Amino acid sequence: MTKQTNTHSASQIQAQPPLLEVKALKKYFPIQRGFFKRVVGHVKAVDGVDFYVNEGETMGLVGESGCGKTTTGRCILKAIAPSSGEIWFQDPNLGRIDVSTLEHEQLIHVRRNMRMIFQDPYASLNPRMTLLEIVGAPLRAMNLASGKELEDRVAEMLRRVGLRPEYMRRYPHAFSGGQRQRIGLARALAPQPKFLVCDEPVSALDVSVQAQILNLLQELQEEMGLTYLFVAHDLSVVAHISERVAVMYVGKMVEMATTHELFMTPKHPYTEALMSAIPRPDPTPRDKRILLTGEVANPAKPPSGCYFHPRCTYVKDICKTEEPAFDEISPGHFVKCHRAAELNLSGVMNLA
Amino acid sequence: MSKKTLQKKQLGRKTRRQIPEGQEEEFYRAGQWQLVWWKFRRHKLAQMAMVVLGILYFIAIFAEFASPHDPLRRYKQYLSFPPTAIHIRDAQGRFHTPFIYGMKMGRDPVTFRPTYEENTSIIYPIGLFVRGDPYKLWGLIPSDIHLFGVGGGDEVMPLFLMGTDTIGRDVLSRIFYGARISLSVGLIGIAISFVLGLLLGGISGFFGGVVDEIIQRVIEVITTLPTIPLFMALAAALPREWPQLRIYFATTLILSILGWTGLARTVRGRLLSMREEDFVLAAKLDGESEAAIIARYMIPGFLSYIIVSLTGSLPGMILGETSLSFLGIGLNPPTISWGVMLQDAQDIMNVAHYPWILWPVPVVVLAVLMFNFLGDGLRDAADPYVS
Amino acid sequence: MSDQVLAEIKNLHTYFYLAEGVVRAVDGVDLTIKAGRTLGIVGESGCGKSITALSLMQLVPSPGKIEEGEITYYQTIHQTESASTSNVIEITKLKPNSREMRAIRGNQISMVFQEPMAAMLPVRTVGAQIMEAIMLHQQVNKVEARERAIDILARAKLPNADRIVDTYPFQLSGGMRQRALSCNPDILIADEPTTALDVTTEAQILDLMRELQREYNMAIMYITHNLGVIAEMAQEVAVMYMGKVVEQTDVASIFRNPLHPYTQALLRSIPQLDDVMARAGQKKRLETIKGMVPDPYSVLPGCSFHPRCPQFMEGVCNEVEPAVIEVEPGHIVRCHLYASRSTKARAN
Amino acid sequence: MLAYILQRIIRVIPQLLLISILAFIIIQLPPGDIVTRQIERLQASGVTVSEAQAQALIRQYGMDRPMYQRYLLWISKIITKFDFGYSYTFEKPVAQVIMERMGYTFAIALFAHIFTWTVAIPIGIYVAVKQYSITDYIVTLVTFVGLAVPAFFLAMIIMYIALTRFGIRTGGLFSQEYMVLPWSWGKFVDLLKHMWLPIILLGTGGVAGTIRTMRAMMLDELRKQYVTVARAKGLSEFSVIVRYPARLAINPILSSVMWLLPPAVSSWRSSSTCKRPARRYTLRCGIRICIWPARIF
Repeated sequence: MTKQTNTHSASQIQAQPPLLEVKALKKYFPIQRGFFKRVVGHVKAVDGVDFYVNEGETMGLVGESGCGKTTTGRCILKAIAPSSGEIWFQDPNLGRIDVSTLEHEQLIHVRRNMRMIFQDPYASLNPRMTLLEIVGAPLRAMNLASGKELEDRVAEMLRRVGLRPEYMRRYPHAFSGGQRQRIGLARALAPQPKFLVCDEPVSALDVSVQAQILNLLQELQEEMGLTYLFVAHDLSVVAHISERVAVMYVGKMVEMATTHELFMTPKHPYTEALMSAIPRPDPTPRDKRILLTGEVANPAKPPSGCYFHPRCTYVKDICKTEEPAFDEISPGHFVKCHRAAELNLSGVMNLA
Repeated sequence: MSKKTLQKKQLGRKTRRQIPEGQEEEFYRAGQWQLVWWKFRRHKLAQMAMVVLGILYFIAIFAEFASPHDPLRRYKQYLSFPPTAIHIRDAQGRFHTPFIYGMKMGRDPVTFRPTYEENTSIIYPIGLFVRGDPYKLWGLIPSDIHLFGVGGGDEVMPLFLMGTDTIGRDVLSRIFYGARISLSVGLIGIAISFVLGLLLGGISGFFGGVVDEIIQRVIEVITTLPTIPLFMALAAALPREWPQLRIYFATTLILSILGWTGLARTVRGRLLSMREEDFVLAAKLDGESEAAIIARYMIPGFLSYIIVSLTGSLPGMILGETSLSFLGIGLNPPTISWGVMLQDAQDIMNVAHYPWILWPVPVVVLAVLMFNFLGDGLRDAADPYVS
Repeated sequence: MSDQVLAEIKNLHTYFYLAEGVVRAVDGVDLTIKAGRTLGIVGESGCGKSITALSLMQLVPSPGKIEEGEITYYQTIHQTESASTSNVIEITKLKPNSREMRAIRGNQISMVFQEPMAAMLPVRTVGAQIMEAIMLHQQVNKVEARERAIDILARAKLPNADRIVDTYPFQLSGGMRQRALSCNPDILIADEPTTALDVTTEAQILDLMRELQREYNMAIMYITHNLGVIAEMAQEVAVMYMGKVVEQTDVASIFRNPLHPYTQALLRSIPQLDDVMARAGQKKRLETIKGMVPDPYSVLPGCSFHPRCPQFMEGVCNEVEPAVIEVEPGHIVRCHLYASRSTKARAN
Repeated sequence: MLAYILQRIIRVIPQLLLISILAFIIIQLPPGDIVTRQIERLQASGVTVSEAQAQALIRQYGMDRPMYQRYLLWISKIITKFDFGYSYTFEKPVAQVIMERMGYTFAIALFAHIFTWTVAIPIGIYVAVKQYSITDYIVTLVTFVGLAVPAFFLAMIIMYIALTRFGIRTGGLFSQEYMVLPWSWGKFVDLLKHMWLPIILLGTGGVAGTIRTMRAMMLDELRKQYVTVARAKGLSEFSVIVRYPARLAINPILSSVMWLLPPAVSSWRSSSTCKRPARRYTLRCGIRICIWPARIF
């Protein structure tokens, strides 16, 4: 399974449709004022995002806070309804289906195969339920198991994520952050899904626990043939776990490529700046560093043209007026930049 | 964000430390209410308050049995009689079980008010389960056994531990009977407020939009209305020919109509904040229906808050009854309540001469204080998952 | 003259007395802070790194108390432009709210906190909050203080400093707020100042701090859990675990030659970019530290890391508390593995 | 800003209408009306009232019309002519009675709050800063008891002390001799002399609660990081507390002043009724005052 996922290449993508394909996804949050809740504007949290996730791979989604990565993750499961766009999911039973159009029964059915784990291991577990109730909730609510069978499946699930089945009658307060994240993982995996949206699953954890959870995610992926969309802001973690990475900036996708390609030969100036900013546990002095000036654009009032142009060192006139397209400049490498072809940007290794 | 998590983490550990050694598994398996109870148990003052309130409610329920006299019986020869002193040592220095002396009555030559003096030659021992005024417990079970008193017939000196009022009724017995009304006005009022607050707050928080807007404005209007004039008008609207019991229920109803707004706001606030919780979103993704999310995830989450807010508003209800009845716009004689009893104290001269008619005040203070302590203890214990 | 010692912490113990038990947040820490140098303190949450910093400023929140130990501050008094004398102050002997202590706080030793939002009062302008400290420690009037506040903001590379001085904290982004807080004391304590920020903003702030350090030759005590930031910022590194410094040396040695099993495990448990890139897509597992950080109330016999240590020696590690061993000059470690290699073993 | 204020005002209009309807219904609730009263009064003074005369009176006061019509009549008069009707108790137009009293009511309510704050806020801050000290325990105990004592009883005690110790009778707001005189310095001083007692009566009731609120809010604020930051700047403990958390903790208390006014109005009424305990008719008077509009027609 691992071998197979690693050899996914651009040519195979055409042959085998991706497990998830997101097209022109938008999520605008209205800004309301006054008594009549008049809409005075929109926060364009996700503003036309295209990407795909292949079966069995881990797709990293990175970007700075407020760039819309979490919203994107939640839209995919229709946890929040997208404003527009298509979310094509290859459901094992229903076939290729646009999640954004689904309602009720079908949505519940699709959510059996698409699950989510949350960032905050404290807020995401109902403190008033035992592990049996928490992990069993999707099985019960989706009518997948009940009674003794449900208990057995919960026990099995707990064992898989490295918790003892005897803990079943305990409440979340008995567990540490790392253990709670395992519980969240057990709940997500209980209905045996294909696809998992991991929303910053390790960023609230201590370094040593973070490694345990990352390893667990990799083990489970191999055992159960899972596909991950791994949303995070920590680039080292994303690089470690993902086959491919997509970079977001102010609600838009700016670059998408395989991890190696993206980190070694970034094509978007924002990606380059991100690479350069990663603090690395290596005391060798780095001589070159790209420091961004200014602030992240306001998603309620984004700049004209390319959203990144006010901070970009390679800015040209066209960047200020025209929004670049998200083009595939080499197989599987997508960039949203007018100057992607001509620029020779530095990757992580060159910077070191 | 991570600092917050850190704090939460430490709190989690802190809670864990509360477990007695060797009972860890029991602690880990403890649900919300078990944890609340453990946390509450650490509150000594609140526990004491619970015991005191238990006694008060016991007295209220068994008022007929607990009080030494019939609260309506007038002892014409003992008008405004001061509290009887209890002795355990007689004039000769001998010890007895607690007893009281007989009384010699005189008259002040200047003011013509009666004076009382102990007649140390007659001793009436105080006994338990003595026979006295006949009564029917809850209007059903006839008996004449009282928890304590001096017993005997009319010729003995009656026991007036808190004295008598201006027309010779035993203050203590009246306080005991009054507890029945004064302590239950709160409970019934709260029960109605609870239903109203939960319902309207729930609707407001759950449906949002226009309904929410309307309910919020109505709450604002109600809180704007000055309570006492409003109450006076409403109370004046009650037909005079109504029996006391119905008046009493109407009074509690009015109190609760004015009292639900706070609770409704609490419920709405909790509901709104809870809808944003990650675990509620997780439940939605688990395929739980809206009804299940409300019943299994949200209601247990704020039930403890509701209980706390209820205990918090009970003292207000008790104080409300007392104040309104004192002003003469709540309950009126012959109903016995603490507020009604205090109507006598409206005349400051009465208070100056017979200060014992103020006994209902310390009792009200005690009851309210105990409810406040209990409420405080519950508030600290209410959400065992945060500090 | 960059090796001038500004402060020394010796055998510091700061305990918290809670109803549930005593938390030994800082349990025997020795550190030296030198002018122009950055001392990095790394550790996981609850290891006592923040409390060490707060102890240095006598700001330990109640019910915490400095139980034992000395903190010596070598105060420099600039008499004229060229001449200056040194004044030795025992910080632990000062009362937390005494005039002397307050004169040091914010002036000679200042602190930057993790949450840029929580650190500033929302109802007062940024300028007013900066001017407050200036007027407190320097004999200047309001107009001059304002000038200096604008100057500080400008040096923090905030655009339009003269405008920002009149804004309210909520009008600034996290990164801007964090800048507005920095100034030029002798010792700057930075308690995870960039943890809440994005990487690009973090890079800006780190750069700014380094620049200010060069300019004013200030000492920085940088507290973080992020080893990457430590590598960029610090010259000296102290690794803390459960209230104790388990290893301390220069930054190169910590990364190239970590000695304590905890440091080694910590380094191996974080994903390293170079390593990932070198594998070119091949997946690999991280090494983990088994178990989790024990309850802060627990007092473990012997070495506090022994239940999680891969090189645990039965009968030694769980019984005898390891002494501080100087394995090589300037590289000290608290571990029984190096008992024989000590150049000079110090009794604890 | 102007648009915002306008919007707020527009928002208030439906609420005011609702209040007026509620008020009208409440006014109508108590049994008996002005016509029956008038007839009773006339009969009591020996005049016999014929059925026709009674009918004429009923028509005159509009009692034969349905409730909504009477409401419309009532409210339209209020809006167009600021005419609230005529008070038979005071024998003056109601609007005049209200206007006369409004100033004093608000003044007393405001001063009572200022009294509450000046007593409660410093104590609240102090005990929050000295949490778990002996003072804190004592103040906490006292405030708990204070919360448990009915407000009227507190007022009674103060009045009793004022009467027996200082010989102050708590009657109206003016001495007899100033009652009818126009405004002068002497009258103002006289007003102050009479006003302090009701102010203290009203103010005391809120002290315990405000101390509790203040203490709780201060404790919340003191835990926040900006307090440590302020300390780290080297500010003195006093400035740390007064400039930072106290400022934030006081805000909600001060901004709640408008919310405190309606209860103040009603509690003023209650304390004024028990101010003359020997004369219980004042109480009935109070009831009458608040239900005048019922008899306006």
